[in-house]
Amino acid sequence: MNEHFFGTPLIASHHGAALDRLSWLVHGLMLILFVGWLAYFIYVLFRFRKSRNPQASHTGVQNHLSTWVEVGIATIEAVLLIGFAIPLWARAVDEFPKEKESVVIRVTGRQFNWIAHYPGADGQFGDQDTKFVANNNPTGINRIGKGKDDVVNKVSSEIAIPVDKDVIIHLGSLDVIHSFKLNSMRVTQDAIPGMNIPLHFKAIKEGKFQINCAQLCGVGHSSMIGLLKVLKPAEFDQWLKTNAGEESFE
Amino acid sequence: MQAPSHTAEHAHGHDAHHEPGFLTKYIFSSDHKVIGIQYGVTSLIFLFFGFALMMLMRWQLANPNTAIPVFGKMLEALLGDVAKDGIMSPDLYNSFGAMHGTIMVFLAIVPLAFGAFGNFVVPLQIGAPDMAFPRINMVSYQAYFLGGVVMFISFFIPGGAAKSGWTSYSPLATVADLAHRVNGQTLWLLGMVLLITSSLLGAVNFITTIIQLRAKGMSWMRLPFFVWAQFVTGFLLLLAFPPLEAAGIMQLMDNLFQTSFFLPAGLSVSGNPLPVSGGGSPLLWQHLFWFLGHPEVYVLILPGMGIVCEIIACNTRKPIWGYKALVNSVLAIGFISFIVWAHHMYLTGMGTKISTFFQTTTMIISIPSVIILTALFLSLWGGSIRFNTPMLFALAFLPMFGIGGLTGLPLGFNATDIYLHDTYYVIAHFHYVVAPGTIFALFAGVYYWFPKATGRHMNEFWGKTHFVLSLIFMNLIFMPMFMQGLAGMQRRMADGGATYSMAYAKENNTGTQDGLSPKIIKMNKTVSHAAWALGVVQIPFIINFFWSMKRGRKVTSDNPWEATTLEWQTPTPPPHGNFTTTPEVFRGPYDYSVPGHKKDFTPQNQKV
Amino acid sequence: MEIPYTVEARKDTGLYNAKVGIWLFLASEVMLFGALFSSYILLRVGAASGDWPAISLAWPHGLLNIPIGTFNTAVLISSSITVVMAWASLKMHDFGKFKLYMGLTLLCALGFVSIKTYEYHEKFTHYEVRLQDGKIMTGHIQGSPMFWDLKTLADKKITALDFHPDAAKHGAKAGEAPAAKEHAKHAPIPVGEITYLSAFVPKHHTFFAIYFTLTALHALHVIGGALVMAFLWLPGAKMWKTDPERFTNRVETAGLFWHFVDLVWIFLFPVLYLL
Amino acid sequence: MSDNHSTADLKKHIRTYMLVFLALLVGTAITVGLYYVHFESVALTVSIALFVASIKSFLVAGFFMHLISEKKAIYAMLFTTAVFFVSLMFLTIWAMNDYPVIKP
Ligand code: HEA
Ligand code: HEA
Ligand code: CUA
Ligand SMILES: [Cu+2]
Repeated sequence: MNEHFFGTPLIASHHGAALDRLSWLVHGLMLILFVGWLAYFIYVLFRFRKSRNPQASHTGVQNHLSTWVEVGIATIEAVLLIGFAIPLWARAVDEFPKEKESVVIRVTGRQFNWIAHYPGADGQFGDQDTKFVANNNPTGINRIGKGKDDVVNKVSSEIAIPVDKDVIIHLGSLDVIHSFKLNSMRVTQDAIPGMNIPLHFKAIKEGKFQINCAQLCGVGHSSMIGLLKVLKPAEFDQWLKTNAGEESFE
Repeated sequence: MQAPSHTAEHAHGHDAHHEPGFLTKYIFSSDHKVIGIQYGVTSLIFLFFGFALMMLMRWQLANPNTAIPVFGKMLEALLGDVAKDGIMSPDLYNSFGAMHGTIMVFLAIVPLAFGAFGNFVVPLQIGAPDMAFPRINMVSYQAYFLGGVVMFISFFIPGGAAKSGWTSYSPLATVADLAHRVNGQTLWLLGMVLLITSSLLGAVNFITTIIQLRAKGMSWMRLPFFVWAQFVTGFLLLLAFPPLEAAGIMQLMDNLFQTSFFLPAGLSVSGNPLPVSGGGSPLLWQHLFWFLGHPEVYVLILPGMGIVCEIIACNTRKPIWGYKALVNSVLAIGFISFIVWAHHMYLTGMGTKISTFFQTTTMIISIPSVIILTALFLSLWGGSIRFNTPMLFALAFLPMFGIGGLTGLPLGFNATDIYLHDTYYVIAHFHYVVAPGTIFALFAGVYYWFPKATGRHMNEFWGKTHFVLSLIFMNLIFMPMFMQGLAGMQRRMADGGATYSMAYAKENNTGTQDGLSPKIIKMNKTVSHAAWALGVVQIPFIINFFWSMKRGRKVTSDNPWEATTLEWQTPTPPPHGNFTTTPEVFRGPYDYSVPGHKKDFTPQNQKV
Repeated sequence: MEIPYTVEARKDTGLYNAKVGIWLFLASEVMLFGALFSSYILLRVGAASGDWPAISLAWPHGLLNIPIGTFNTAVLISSSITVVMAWASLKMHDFGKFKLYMGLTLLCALGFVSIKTYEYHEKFTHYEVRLQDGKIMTGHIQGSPMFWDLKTLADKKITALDFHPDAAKHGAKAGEAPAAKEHAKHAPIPVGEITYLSAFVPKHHTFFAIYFTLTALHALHVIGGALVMAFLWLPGAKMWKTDPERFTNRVETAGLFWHFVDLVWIFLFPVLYLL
Repeated sequence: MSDNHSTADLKKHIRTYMLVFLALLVGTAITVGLYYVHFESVALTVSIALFVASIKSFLVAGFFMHLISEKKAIYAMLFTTAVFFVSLMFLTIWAMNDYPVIKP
């Protein structure tokens, strides 16, 4: 059996396997229920058809087996909920790694690409203000002071991260709601204008992965594809260097 | 308010020689049966229209950016540049997608399930002469019709129909068409206000009717389950719709008067700052929408369950198993459905506490559904099952709803929803519930009550053909979507996922490792073929429907299915005022095969 | 068969049809206004902190005319008592009194709507101006025109705006608002210096957006209710002769709606005017 | 309205109505008065204002709308509505205030 769930793409993040395990469990439960009921169903349709059973019974089923089945379903659901779903969510979505020990990126969605903003060598993000917004500076980074060495991706929608290191992304949007979805990382988070939502994950596989936009955002929604590069630490530093400089893509 | 009187008309509306003219009889009738049929025909037409939009979209999904044969040219002639050279532009795809959802939910299924069947059947089943407020009933239909007209017109105005999904999330809904001040979204909102008004009037009417007009002896626990389902549905509409109306009004203000209820400050659309004051919240819209949205999905399913329940009881010739449990479950669903809405919003940035709350309630609400399905399944045991067309559709409802319902569970667990959210898995989940689920239940209802409404049967052979082929193609459409969803195919993709495919990665040298495989992309074609085939196999139904009205086999008795509920104890078709003598009820709704009785059914109004 | 319980109450529910209907309708109205009310609270809580208009996202306090609002509340409450009295008069078979009280109710309704119109007009002629040097003022334009903005100035080819700044914000402590210090100094402002001009219209600020939305929706309810009562007062009153019980029920039902409208205002007034 | 009020009964009712009317006016006066008093704590002002408004609304619903003497059916309905309204308001507020945060 594959470690990732039926048909899903490879798992490239730390928490991905746990998530797919839950998927296996839930679908297992569903399958058992469905097959059980279906077998019963077909049997009953056959057994109690009119030509075979011309006189119906007024009372029907007398035992309370079904109650036990129902209680059973409820119990299993409770176990999956308390044992798996809630802790998994807490871990994958809420419990953040230390910012100091992670790569922190500001990712901003807009129609129809992603802007990635790295703090640069000083490890600090420059201030942002609408008054600095310009064609080559769509998120309005103040290039004086802390923002001097900040790095912004030069190739549209291309984001790089190092492998085996916690990544924290602060997600925002300039215009409408987008959704930042990394299938192989099992990460999805809506990018909502006016909000700044943090998300985190740890890539465990190197390579190139897709960034999908998973929220209808206008005419270009279906082609708002991005590229996530998971690089060796040295390559990552190199990538930052090549992307340093004032101008971003466009 | 019901200031103008309906009573004046009623005071002398029953004189035998007072025959109403054509207009008052068929167009401006206040008779619940006529209104029911008006609702039925209108909503069936919308159902077909909504399906037609999807059949066109399925071309685009199967063959992205190629001209649609035959219809492409027509689209271009009708709609202009959005269908240039017969190719569906992404804009048009988005419009059609949003309108497919809207039309199916608000103009087809709800009016058919609640408006049509509710209107026609409920007063008959509870032994009432009509709805409590016949005039309001008429206005309710008219508001619905008007809402439909507004929605329909919106396709043809500059800029085209609404294109922000049936969910109309702000800010997209506000900024999607800035070029036109009155645009598709504006008409969508106006249409929605009309539809909501219609639903509210309908709900008030239904609930009042069920509370007040039950015949003598028709106690709450003797109501047919269908009536219970409609009763709860009424409450869902009554209390869940107003928040959407409020949200609609606010979005209308945003669109027309540049307010910013749902817009934060500092937005810039394609590089230009949006001149609004800001201070609003996009999430507020989502909360208000889904506060309606989730109860709404139970509005889509409960009447269907009610219909299925009636038909199963009648065609197994035995009482429904666990009537009390059914009633309690449907009430529980009604209550809990108001506190699960945010499971549609897990990924908008929710903390552990709140998402735990909502996924817990979501799991809890699945239990009454399981109970209902179990009860229906167990009802089959010991029956003498007659496989006529209504019964076939009703039976198929069970496993189809089962699949749809069960796949709701992985969506309901917030952790698994991280991956599944907004993929075709969601599309498959809810279509299993509403298409082979509710639509089948509604087909069953049409075949079942057709003889009561028209005095003629529909053709059995063509009915069964319709059933078998619909069942096959429905599954061929929606089963592959689960696989596509699991493979990571996003919904609302105007190119059917082509940009996310491996082919794309290769062409553009991005070399990503998680593109959609050719197998998954090819499924689009399979699904589309199945969808068009499903369209074709509706032809027997449409012909059967109209042909049988005039030519179908005449019923030989008022109770052709030998059922127990009151609607079958009236003349066929029932006259104005429904019952010739005031009915009195002596027993529960499903007294089939009572030991010691001469016949295998004992109508509710039969004393012994 | 006749529809039963149109006039007399059903035994087990103790209600006649219209009463069930109106209460259900009111329940849905609770959800409608409730949703708007919740929105108000959410937007209010989410608003930036600071002084309006200096931080234009902050919540403006006390911009509405409290004495007038208080008076209007009293008017609406009075109409509630007159409408019960109208119903009670019918119960006591005093048709003349009914006419009187119903007339008074309608008068109150008319008064309420007129006062509301006046308040609206007051807002539509009240402006915020922002100048190039960052100064922000509120006040009136000479001649009190409505709905002006920068485009109007351009269209009208106005070069200097005859602007009367407010002395101080209503009810605010002195020195709180930037405009407060700007003591009614009145000199035409060159249009070139103006960067922003807007009347207190819905789009000006989320507060006005929700204020106008809520009160307009409420006013529509007032007008709707008043129309129904006007019908019952004049042409509909004929029914008293033919079917007094049904007529009394109608007055009661209309009254229930009217009280609800009053009730909504009881919440709207403090929330919009005072908090 | 099933119960036949006698005229004497009604007279009594009318006295109640008048008292309620006065109470409403007093309530309004209190709320407005509070505004001019200006408490330090905003929460206190808000609470008092909403508390007074609630009392007023109970008076209107209870007496003018005769809820006090109404039948159970209406109570059930209104109670349900109230529950849903409260859940709409508080769950939404809760949802908007529970989001992932990075603890330093
Ligand atoms: C009628 C419509 C309907 C119904 C009944 C349901 C029922 C359920 N739905 Fe679904 N849902 C929708 C319509 C519906 N849904 C729609 C339209 C959307 C998408 C909206 C959009 O985004 O556009 C959606 C989306 C949706 C989501 C959001 C997904 C996302 O966007 O990420 C979630 C998440 O929790 C969810 C969960 C559930 C659950 C737990 C149920 C439960 O109530 C299900 C309970 C039922 C069962 C558990 C089945 C019991 C049966 C058996 C045990 C027997 C089985 C076997 C045989 C019969 C053989 N649904
Ligand atoms: C009740 C709701 C409902 C119903 C019944 C359907 C029915 C169908 N839907 Fe749809 N659908 C939605 C609600 C519904 N849908 C919603 C809400 C969305 C999301 C929109 C969004 O993203 O915003 C969606 C999206 C959606 C998509 C995804 C689009 C995308 O994300 O890009 C697809 C793709 O295939 C699809 C397909 C279908 C198909 C093939 C059917 C078929 O099952 C249709 C079957 C129809 C019939 C069989 C018609 C029978 C009627 C007659 C024959 C008429 C007879 C007339 C007379 C007798 C007068 N739907
Ligand atoms: Cu961005 Cu979809
Ligand atoms: Cu839901």
